[in-house]
Amino acid sequence: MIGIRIPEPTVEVKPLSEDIRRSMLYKMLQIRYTEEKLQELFLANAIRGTTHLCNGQEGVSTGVAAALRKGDTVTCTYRGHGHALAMGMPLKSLMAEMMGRVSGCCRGKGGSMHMTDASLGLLGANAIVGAQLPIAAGAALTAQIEKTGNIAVSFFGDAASNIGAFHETLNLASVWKLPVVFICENNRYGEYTPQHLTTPVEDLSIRAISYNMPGVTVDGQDSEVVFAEFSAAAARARAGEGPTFLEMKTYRYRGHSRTDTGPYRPAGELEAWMERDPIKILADKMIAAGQLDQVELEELTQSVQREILGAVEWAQREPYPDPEELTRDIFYEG
Amino acid sequence: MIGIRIPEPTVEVKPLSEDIRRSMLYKMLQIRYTEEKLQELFLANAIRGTTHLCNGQEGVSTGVAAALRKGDTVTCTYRGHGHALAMGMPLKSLMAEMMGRVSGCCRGKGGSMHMTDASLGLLGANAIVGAQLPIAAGAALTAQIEKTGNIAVSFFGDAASNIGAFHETLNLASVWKLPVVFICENNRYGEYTPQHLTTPVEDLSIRAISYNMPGVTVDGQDSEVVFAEFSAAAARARAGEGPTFLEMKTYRYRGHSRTDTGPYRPAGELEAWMERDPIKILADKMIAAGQLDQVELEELTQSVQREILGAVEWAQREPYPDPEELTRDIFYEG
Amino acid sequence: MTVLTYREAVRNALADELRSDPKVIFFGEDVAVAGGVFKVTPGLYEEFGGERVRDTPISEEAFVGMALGAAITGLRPIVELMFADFIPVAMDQIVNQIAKYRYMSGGQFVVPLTIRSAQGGGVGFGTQHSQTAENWLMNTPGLKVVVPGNPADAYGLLRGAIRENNPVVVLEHKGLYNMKGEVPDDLGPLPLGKARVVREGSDLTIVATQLVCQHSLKVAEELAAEGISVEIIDLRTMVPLDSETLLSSIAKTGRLVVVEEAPHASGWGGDIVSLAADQGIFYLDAPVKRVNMGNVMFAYSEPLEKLAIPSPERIKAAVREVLAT
Amino acid sequence: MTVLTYREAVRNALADELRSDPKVIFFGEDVAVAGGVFKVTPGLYEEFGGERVRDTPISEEAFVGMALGAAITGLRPIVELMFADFIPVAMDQIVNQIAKYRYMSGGQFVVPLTIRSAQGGGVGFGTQHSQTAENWLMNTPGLKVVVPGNPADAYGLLRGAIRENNPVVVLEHKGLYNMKGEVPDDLGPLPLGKARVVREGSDLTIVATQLVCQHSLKVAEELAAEGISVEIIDLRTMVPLDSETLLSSIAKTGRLVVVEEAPHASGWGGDIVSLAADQGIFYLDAPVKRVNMGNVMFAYSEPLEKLAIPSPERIKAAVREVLAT
Ligand SMILES: Cc1ncc(C[n+]2csc(CCOP(=O)(O)OP(=O)(O)O)c2C)c(N)n1
Ligand SMILES: Cc1ncc(C[n+]2csc(CCOP(=O)(O)OP(=O)(O)O)c2C)c(N)n1
Ligand SMILES: [Mg+2]
Ligand SMILES: [Mg+2]
Repeated sequence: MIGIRIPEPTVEVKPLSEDIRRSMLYKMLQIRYTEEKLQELFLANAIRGTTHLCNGQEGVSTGVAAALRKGDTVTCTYRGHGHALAMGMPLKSLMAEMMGRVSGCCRGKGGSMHMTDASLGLLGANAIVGAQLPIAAGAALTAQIEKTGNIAVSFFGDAASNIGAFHETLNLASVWKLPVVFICENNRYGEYTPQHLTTPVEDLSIRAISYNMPGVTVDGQDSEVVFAEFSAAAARARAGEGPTFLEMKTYRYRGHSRTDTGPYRPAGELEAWMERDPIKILADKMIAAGQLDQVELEELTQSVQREILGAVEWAQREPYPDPEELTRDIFYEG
Repeated sequence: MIGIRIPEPTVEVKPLSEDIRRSMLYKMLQIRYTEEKLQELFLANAIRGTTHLCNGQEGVSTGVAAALRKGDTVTCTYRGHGHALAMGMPLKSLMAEMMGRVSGCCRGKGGSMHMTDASLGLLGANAIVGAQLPIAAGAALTAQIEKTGNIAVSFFGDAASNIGAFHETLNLASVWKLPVVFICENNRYGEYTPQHLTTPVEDLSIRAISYNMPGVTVDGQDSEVVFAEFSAAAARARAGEGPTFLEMKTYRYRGHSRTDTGPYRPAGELEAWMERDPIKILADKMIAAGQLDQVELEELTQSVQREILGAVEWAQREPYPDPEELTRDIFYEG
Repeated sequence: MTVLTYREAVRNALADELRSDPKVIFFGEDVAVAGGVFKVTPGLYEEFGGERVRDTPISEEAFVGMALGAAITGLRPIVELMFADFIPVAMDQIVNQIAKYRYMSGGQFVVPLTIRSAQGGGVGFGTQHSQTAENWLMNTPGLKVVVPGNPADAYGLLRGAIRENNPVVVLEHKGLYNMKGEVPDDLGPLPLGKARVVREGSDLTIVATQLVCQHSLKVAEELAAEGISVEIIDLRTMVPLDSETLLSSIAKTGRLVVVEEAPHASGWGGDIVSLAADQGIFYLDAPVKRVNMGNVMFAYSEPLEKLAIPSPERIKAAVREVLAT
Repeated sequence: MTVLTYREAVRNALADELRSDPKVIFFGEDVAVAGGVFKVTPGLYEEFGGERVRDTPISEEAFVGMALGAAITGLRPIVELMFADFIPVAMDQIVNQIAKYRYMSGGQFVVPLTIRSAQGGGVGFGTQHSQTAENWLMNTPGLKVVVPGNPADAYGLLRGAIRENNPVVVLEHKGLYNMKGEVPDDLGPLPLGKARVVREGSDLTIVATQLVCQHSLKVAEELAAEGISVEIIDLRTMVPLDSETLLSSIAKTGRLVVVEEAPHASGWGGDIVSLAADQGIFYLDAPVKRVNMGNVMFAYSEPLEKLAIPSPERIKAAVREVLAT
């Protein structure tokens, strides 16, 4: 079995309240089973195009979202269903978008790679690697200039840390002391290529040194650790002390995109990571604390699955965008 | 008076042979007085467009060029007259290019920002900040694949270390172990803006950590130190051990480009750096070693100045490109 | 009525918009403390402060993307890309993000963002500092593109661009920064999308912009002495394009020459011609000519640079050729 | 004669060139070990080894620039930009470096470099993964641009591109990867710059490429049943453009419709029309129409994507309209 190194927390990790735990557990289940359902729908050709699932990585989006405040903003990647659901996007909105229906979060115009909901602070999932970082820094600039106390967060992958926009944005954010937190979800692969073939350092958090910025490698599988490390970074940002780079060690259970079966994984790697499943880790803690039992967990799971099924059935009956949508919103008229 | 921190050498700096010293001194004088003459010609409107002079920085280009081998290649910036002359570009070729004459190194099509001579291994001076780095890495790729033992060198400025191409290239060069040396000429300014306003770290060599690459901060004013540090990096590259990042601390005496008078310089800064003039440092060593005296230095200076004047007068009589040059070399025909 | 240089007009437009709306911010390389490499922006940093007027690192992709992030969260950023040749460095943010952000979100965002950049040749800056950039941008839906050709337009259209609730790229011509012209004292923001007949005529229509519009005016003067009456349309805004003004001029003259300081292939001149050849074909009395840079790029050497840009001589020759049929 | 898919044809061309010249190398994201995201390049890494066939980091600006550096020092690199939408990410290297390197050095360098990229819509990849890229590149002198529309061209033109001693961008249409077609067994590298009359006709000329050329063929078949004879020209190479084939077809039919899977403004359709309106104006019997994406970008939702790309219905309507005058 492949050994997984678990990074030490750099801040005190207190057990979160039962309420927060329950809500995180619920979100993680929602994400997990939404992704499973989407894979199924794709393979059945019920959804077109492509998709990038995040099962296995739920601890990161959920832990961060739980520590955000209203007014904070997020940009993320094409692997963005988890962030959207964690931030509160209604399942129906997501499902309709997946199916290109006008009732989707982007009126069907975005699709799987662009789950966006401005009303929740979700400023856009991006299909160009690295492009979401400057956009988050821009949201942070607004917060800084308007002194709102809000912060911006940008999620990206390990392989994205090799693109120019990453470097430029971290540098600029540091020198302007912008209230932004950069969160690298290091799931060990960029598409089908393992990190070490494209990146000569193991812990990406070391790259923060180039920007005179704190950089922390975090156990991304434990949502409470994620919450704690992120909260410390968010507090620094809100206090005007500038950005932080958090590298979350995590893993995706599915392939890069829908047709990828993951032939490049070393034997045992997937299994080793599944041992550290983020849902299991939180559920175990809750069970140990008497906040949950197996029956309840099973019920919760089933209710989430019912909810997902309901959203799918609903979305399938929703209309496609009218032809007028074709030219609408190229420009804002007014 | 402003204090200048002199970086400690990380390798043994042996006195170079009298031959090499004399040749470096000659090149430095050639660069120095060429730049002064060009400034004069610009202010007299005898040359059009813009120019970026490198007086003060001669130690870097000269020290590196002296350690290059035939077959090695170089890319550099718009501030590239020094690199061209250090690598052996004939003065006439440079002057004619400055004046847009067909006998210039680029047939008058390049101009001040593009001093290029493939026959010398000078693969191009670039007017887009950072764009020359990947090109050098590509030359290194050829050397690696063809096993020539050659190396590639890319010169760039301190402010260029904030652009994406810098980051991407250092990463890629490291992971592919390309035989390339990255040389940052840190002259403390990007155009009119001091380093600390755009870059949150003082010693840029620290950025090499992100690429698991050796990074060294070097006294760029002492051409023998430059020679020694570069030689070590070149040896690593030739041995297949991959790239090195050298940060050369240096200073430009003139403004960023021709109309800039440098109002942003703190009082005394220019004078402090002129105390550590690269020509003076080498000449002093040679005088101390009995290899040169003031009279000889004066004679050498005058002969260089005569040579420059001769090149200017020659170039001014050279023809402009014919109209057929307009469409020639858009494509290679054949 | 005040006589201003194009450079001063741009500066005044920036200052007036920064003054009139606290949400307007401005950043770019060396634009604040130093006042810009073309000396277009002196004094803005002093008047509006370092919070709103900022110098950036050399990180075009990042700071252009930041302008987008700031725009969708409530500010009205103006960002300077020093030379239009650097647009490719930030191209992803411009064409994949800024242009598409509203559409692909289903209209969730308003993107009130202005990019200013200096384009065009004639001043000896060489191959990588002289290009015009409008065609790359025009072929990207979601962007408005403005090309002011005189001080009054530089002022009014830039203010109009900053007021737009859409991304606008304003391409100033660096060869015109010293051009002087009258700017009405009460001129406010001008609406985008209106061409202007800068010279009336009846024999032939020339469509042009910026530097080559000046060249065309010169040609028209010279031909007037021979009794030839040339109408000249300055497009001013490339997107949206003012088809109406174009078509009514073609209807009047029946002859068309399009002058572009840009390469021929996939150049906007083709759109003007295809407008004429579709909706105006029966007005046309002669072949339509485009005078442009062909398949040539800028070179440093002065005679070559002059040959590359449509010169008065080349424009005149095309006009004569069209009039001869 | 072998029937291959477009995907297989591309792969064979790469393999044949890698085999025939040791100077040819190939790199890009996930092209080596994994065989490419579109499964176009499996087996190349195994056959030619990791020195010549390489996976890159996600660093488009760097690895495209590296291709230039390798090309001017003696190799013949082929580089893959996975989606043409990523061309803007590497745009500086493509337009400011690769395209200009020979010219601005006064002819010191030869740049034998091929960029391959997958463009075009129809497969539900959304706004940032569907665009066509030819117009940005065509407006940049110094680049050749190839747009193969069937398996034989995908094979022959790619080999021709790799053999070119100039930078060539080959834009494969991702919607055609599964298209099957005959590829002659003895087909070698094809020269760039030749259009092909893919269907002869006498009433009207359609000029098109790639996916919309297929749509046009469908329309021509349908109209043939009504006795309308449509000629179809597949451009195949955008730069250099084969004006001769175009003009002789227009001379024959006197009617022209240009079909582009691209936005209208600064689109190459305008060049075709301006060629006709300049050198072919007296052949033209009717208004010339362009059928393209107008000012619209791609959306994810299937009905919208279908509406955006010129459909057989829209093409047919334009043909009828032109024939009606
Ligand atoms: C600029 C750019 N280059 C390449 C791609 C294609 N691509 C999409 S995802 C991906 C891998 C990204 O890996 P990583 O950053 O680790 O994120 P993950 O997918 O693992 O979440 C690549 C190469 C892209 N979308 N954008
Ligand atoms: C991509 C790009 N952005 C901006 C510029 C304009 N510019 C030219 S030189 C320069 C400053 C570069 O400073 P540095 O890298 O320190 O080099 P130095 O000029 O000091 O040698 C800038 C901003 C450019 N040429 N290219
Ligand atoms: Mg990853
Ligand atoms: Mg500098």
